[in-house]
Amino acid sequence: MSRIGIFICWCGENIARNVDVERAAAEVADLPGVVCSVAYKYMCSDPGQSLMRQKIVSERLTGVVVASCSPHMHLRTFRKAAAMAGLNPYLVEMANIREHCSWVHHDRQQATTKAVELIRMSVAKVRANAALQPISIPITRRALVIGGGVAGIQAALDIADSGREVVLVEREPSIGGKMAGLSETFPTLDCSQCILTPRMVDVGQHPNIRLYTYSEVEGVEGYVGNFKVTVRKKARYVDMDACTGCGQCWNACPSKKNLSEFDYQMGNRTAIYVPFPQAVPARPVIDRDACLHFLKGKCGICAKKCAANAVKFDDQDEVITEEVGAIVVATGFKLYSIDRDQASSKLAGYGEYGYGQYPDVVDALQFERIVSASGPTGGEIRRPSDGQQPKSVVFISCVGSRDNAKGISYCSKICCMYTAKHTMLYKHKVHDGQAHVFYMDIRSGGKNYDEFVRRAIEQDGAHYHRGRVSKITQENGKLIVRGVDTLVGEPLTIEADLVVLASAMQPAGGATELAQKLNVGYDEFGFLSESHPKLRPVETNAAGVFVCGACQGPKDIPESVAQASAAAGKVLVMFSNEQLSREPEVARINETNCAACFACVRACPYNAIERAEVRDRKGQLVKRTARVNPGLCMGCGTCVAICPSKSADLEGFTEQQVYAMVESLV
Amino acid sequence: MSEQQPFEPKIVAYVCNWCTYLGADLAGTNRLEYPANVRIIRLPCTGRIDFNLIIKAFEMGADAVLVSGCHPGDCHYTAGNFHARRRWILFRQLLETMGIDTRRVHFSWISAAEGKKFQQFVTEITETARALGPYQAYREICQAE
Amino acid sequence: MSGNSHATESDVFSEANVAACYQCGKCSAGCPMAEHMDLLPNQLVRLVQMGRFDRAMRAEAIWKCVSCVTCSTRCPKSVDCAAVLDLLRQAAFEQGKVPPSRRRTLLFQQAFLDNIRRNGRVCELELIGVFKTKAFAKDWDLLKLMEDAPLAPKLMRRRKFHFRGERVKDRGLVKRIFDRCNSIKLDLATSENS
Amino acid sequence: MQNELRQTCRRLLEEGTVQVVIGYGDGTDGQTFPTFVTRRDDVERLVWNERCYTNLATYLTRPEILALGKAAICVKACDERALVVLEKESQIDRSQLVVIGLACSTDGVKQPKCEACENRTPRWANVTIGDAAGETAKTTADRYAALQAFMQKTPDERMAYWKTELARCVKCYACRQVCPLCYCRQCIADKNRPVVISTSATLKGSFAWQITRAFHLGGRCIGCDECTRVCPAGIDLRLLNLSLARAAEENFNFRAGVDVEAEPIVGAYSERDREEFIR
Amino acid sequence: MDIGYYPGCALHGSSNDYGSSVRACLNALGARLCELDDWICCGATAAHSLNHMLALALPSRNLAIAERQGYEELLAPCPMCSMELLKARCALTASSDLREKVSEIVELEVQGKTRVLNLIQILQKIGLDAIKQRAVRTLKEFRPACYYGCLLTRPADTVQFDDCEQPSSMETILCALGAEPVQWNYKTECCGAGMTMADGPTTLELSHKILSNAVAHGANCMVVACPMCHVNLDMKQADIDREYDCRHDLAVYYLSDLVGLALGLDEKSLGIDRHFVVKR
Repeated sequence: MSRIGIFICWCGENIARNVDVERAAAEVADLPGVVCSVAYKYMCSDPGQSLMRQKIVSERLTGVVVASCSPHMHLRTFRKAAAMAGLNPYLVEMANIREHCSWVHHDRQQATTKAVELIRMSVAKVRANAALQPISIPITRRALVIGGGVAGIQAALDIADSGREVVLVEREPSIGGKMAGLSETFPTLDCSQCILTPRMVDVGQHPNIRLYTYSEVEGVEGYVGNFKVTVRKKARYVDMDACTGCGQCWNACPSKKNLSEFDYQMGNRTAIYVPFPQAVPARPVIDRDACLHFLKGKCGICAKKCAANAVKFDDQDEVITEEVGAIVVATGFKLYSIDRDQASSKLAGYGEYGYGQYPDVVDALQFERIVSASGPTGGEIRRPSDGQQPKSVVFISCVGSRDNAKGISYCSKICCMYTAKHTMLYKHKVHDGQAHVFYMDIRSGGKNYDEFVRRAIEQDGAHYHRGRVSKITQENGKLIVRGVDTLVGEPLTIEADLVVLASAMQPAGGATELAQKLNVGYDEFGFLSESHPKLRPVETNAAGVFVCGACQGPKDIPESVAQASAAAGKVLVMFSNEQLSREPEVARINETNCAACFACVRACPYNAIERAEVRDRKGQLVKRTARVNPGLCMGCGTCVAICPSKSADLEGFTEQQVYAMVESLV
Repeated sequence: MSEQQPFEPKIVAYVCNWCTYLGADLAGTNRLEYPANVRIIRLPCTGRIDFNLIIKAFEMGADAVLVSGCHPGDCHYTAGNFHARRRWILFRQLLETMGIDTRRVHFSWISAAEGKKFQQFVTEITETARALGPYQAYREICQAE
Repeated sequence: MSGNSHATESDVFSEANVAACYQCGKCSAGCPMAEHMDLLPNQLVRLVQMGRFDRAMRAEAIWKCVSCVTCSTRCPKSVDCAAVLDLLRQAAFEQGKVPPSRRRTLLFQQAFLDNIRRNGRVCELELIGVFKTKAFAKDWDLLKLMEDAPLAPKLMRRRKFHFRGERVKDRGLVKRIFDRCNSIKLDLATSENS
Repeated sequence: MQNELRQTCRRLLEEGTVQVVIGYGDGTDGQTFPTFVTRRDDVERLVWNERCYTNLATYLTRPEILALGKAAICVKACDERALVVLEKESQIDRSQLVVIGLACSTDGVKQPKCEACENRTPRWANVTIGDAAGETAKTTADRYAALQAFMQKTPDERMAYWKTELARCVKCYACRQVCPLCYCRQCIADKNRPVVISTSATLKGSFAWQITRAFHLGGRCIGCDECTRVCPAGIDLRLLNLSLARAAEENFNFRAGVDVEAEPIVGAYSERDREEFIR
Repeated sequence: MDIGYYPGCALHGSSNDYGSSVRACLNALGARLCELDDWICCGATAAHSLNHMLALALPSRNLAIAERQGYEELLAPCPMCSMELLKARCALTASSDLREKVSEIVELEVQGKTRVLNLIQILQKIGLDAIKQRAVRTLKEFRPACYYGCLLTRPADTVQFDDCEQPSSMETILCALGAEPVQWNYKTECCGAGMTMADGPTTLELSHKILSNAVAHGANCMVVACPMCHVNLDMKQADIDREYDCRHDLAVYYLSDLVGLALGLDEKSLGIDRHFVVKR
């Protein structure tokens, strides 16, 4: 039999002015199960709370209703107070007789009547409340970081520096990502490799970081605090431990004419290679498709040259399982290509720019390599087709970006800045050259950003033309760029030696597949979705999975790094406790009654419901059922509404509680 | 109810915890007055609100029912309101076919910032319900042997 | 909004997606006639966007357009610029706002339609005759009038010259089609700030 | 054709492909009744004629049938749609089921639902017996003609109609029993903590029950009309089913069980679902 | 194969060489062209410039005739005609209101069901293999610049043919017959056809650019599939030469001319003798 205490708050005059609290207290005193009903000036004050605690003990209360303000204001307060008096906090309910009653109804008679009804409803509910215990989930305090670009490096180092272990998985043979291939960076024009490579070395040497390069995340199981991740380490054909990175092998490799991925196909590398000199780990990898040993069955010069005996032609892929409690996704971006063939049917290429058939039309990352001191031209600006120094270079903004007809409506955000940088770097190296930029808007918000663009225009003399380019053709070794200057209102044709396209930023290949494995949402373009655009910018809707860098949306280096540190911070907040404590107001399934139609599985926004099998002691399948993972459930109750047999129910808002409230209405 | 008193409709509102409930709180904080006929039942999300609850409210003598939650895209649980919306589309059709008075079943999106909208909407549906009078048809159903 | 400025949903231009234009100028960049235009295609779309139809209608440019549809084809926002110019031409024609300098273009198109209206098909000789007379005879521009005359024997030699063109059987029908279409006028809000 | 059916079933049983055939047998009063053949010699009991109107799919989820082992089931094109829904709802494993399609000729089964029949050849069957009369394209209007006619009434008239009709409901739950898609282990109507649907056979309970039954079939009902056929009170439950089927088709372009590939609309949503009725 | 045939005014007028060429070539490939009864002009640029509804109604009338005569497919070798027909077809299929309105205007029920094909599409339908099989000679002495002009591929949504920026369907056919088409830049630039009469100088300028680019890229002839392009590049070539003081001397063939030659047809039956620029 319930013993319920009702505590009605005056809230000074706030409630008492329009609600006759004493009369209300008297009217609800006779409700079934109610053993005490009192009104007090300020229930939330110390004396108010101690009054409640006293009554809980003296009246041996099994349930409490506080009729006062909004539960968003003080439910937690009163539950805490009840807990101090030994009553399970989830046996406390509130009736909102202030915001929903005294403040909005000025007729004292009506307001009092309504207040009584609201209290009656809460009493009806609390009679059906159950004592709940907070859910605690043990957590593995290790993190997985996916992607070893600048964002992943930053996140990994921040977490590792705090003393937690980090598993860093990178798809390429070296960490460093796109930033390792950049020349100088805006708005300071400091050398990209100079600032990045020390961080890469830190990662490689950090005692708390386990680095898997040339590896991919294959599967993710489990849930927040308790992920099991399988990582495929692709066969490298080089024993990482034995190899010293001396370089004898790649210097001797006879297969030299393989297009370098790091130089975006503008330079060559050997079949056994490190992608670039500062690679971390500084260990080579063998490209099976280029290696004469694999192609023709003979050669093996690298193995003969290797003093450490580190070349292993019989190397196999290795699958490793790692247990982690949190995952940071930092898979970065790739550039949209203007080719005829596109990865997705939603995208179209630029036939009007020749679908990329002119060798002297390059994209921005290629131009970075052309300018870079470590690039295929040693930092001299020469064009791909004939190695000539281009005297006229046209830079085109918004290629793919903001172009709905090609399938991308968003702004890639960084192109305005790096295009300005490109014109500067070009002018600094080719003094008699002319840089032209076709742009639609110059978006240079950021500290020292607009000043930087103005410098490109005012000091380095880049010609900025406001307008899009309609067509590029090639004639007599010149690229004919047909554009417009809408500010003058005239079409404008420029004969260029080199054209640089500021192609749109797209999520890196495989990002959506990874997102599916992680149950992280993504938008129509494949950028991963954060949990809340303002308040939860690095969390995702998959608990324990965080995002940072360009996989979440176009962003530049400073933003990527900031977001990475934010993600690391969120991981560390989680790791600051040994257990994860969660509100117990989650869904549960009556597995006996569940008919296993799994509508709830489809509907659950958190993928918190799984298909489970009930087996008897002999392992025989008794029945199938839906099952809630309380570690993932956020307590929305969508499953309850969708379940035809009401085998799903939601603690704190059970069918019984809610029906009791409705039935209490007279 | 005595004959002299004007008819006061009974209105049950099922609202989500994160938007409409807070919108009603805001109406209170801003002291926006509205008729005292509505009884709010707080649920975590419109996704939790089953059609049976609407029927139950009518069985308990409600003259109108309001179901309200977060605007699309604002759901605290990402998609609960989308699921709810899809159910309401179907459920409304069933109400039409049954001849249940759809002027007495209201759906709305009211955000935590829309205290004014809450006040106005509740006032409006209360006046509609007043004008329609008691939901005699459903009361007859409930009283029939 | 006070009805007289920006293009709205109900506009005849809305189907051409005019509201989406963000003035990148790609239409003008690719236009083969841009160098000869007083207003560029993107400027015309802008005027329409602003509801300044009168200014747009009086542009010479709309009569320079060769209807190659390159503008619409390459538009990143799928604005049908070619259709916008079609509508401007029709409106200018209906409202008598064709600039005198482009009178000849209009005359040709009118002559073309008159020709079809009479015959159902184009009768080339008649078309050229009517057009040249209307366009040049008034100014006694005999040079222009007879410009293409030397072609006649060449065409004749190639059996490409027909004194009498073809005509359809049901010419009454063609006239009725024309009359019905002519009764439907473009409904632009022409009120302008100027 | 009946012979071909029996031969097929005999072979399935002989070869051990299935342990039970769910089919039609001849009854005494000119009716057919569901027959469960487990021995090959009993296949002679199977019939296929114009009286085979029941939808046997309803037996596929019954524990006592499941206990008999792997099953073959006879379905007409209309019944077959239930299999599609059941498969989407994880109630059957299509790979563990042999579907014997029965193609209807025009002079085949004659039921009210046959008026709206569009497709007489099962599409999802392992074997199909007989030649179908071909397809009859139907428009949306054809499909929902009965509903359309009913909706001509005013809301008050509709309410009055259901009050009269449902007053006859005795809560026998034959509609639930016969429905191939009512397979819950415990029906919400039998739930007592809390009581969602009043259990007594009063008008209040009947309204709540029929609203619930119809809504639970929303986007799922395949229109076999078995509920209407078996209702001892002769209530035209079809109208309720049609109203939700039409809502599903109009709003979500979805017809339950028609497209094997289409994902269910229950438990799904689109950000573009209409909401003009939401304030 | 019987195909509904809409020649359009040009092919019955000064571009009758194209008409002959299309007929001869397709007949040789076993296709029979069945001309629509009492077809009317599509309205061309004049109609869509001056009267939106007329620009829909005129082609719709022809579509209606095709429907009445039961043609599922209709060949319109003139890209202007086929584009106008397709534009009407798109508009008609998109709106039942418009279908009703236009049916009333043209006094014949029209649905917009008939598929409209250009010359290249018909050849594609016949199939490269079938054409190659019937070919009796190679075209290897031809290094054509294939010129598509505007309306074969534009508006892209309406005509839905080939790649509107880098088309290659003519090249594919001609390569199969041994010709060696050149890569060049002006495949889809406009020749100014709509302005030939009204604004002669403009047309000459645009056409001159096209011819020059073709020559610069090593073409020894041009191939078109449009009567208006042919007029501007062939008939007007002498004027261009005079205006720009040059000598292009570039023969301009219809696609059907070259295919016809490969099939062994003579120049006369293809109407090549009626061209202005004739290469010996």
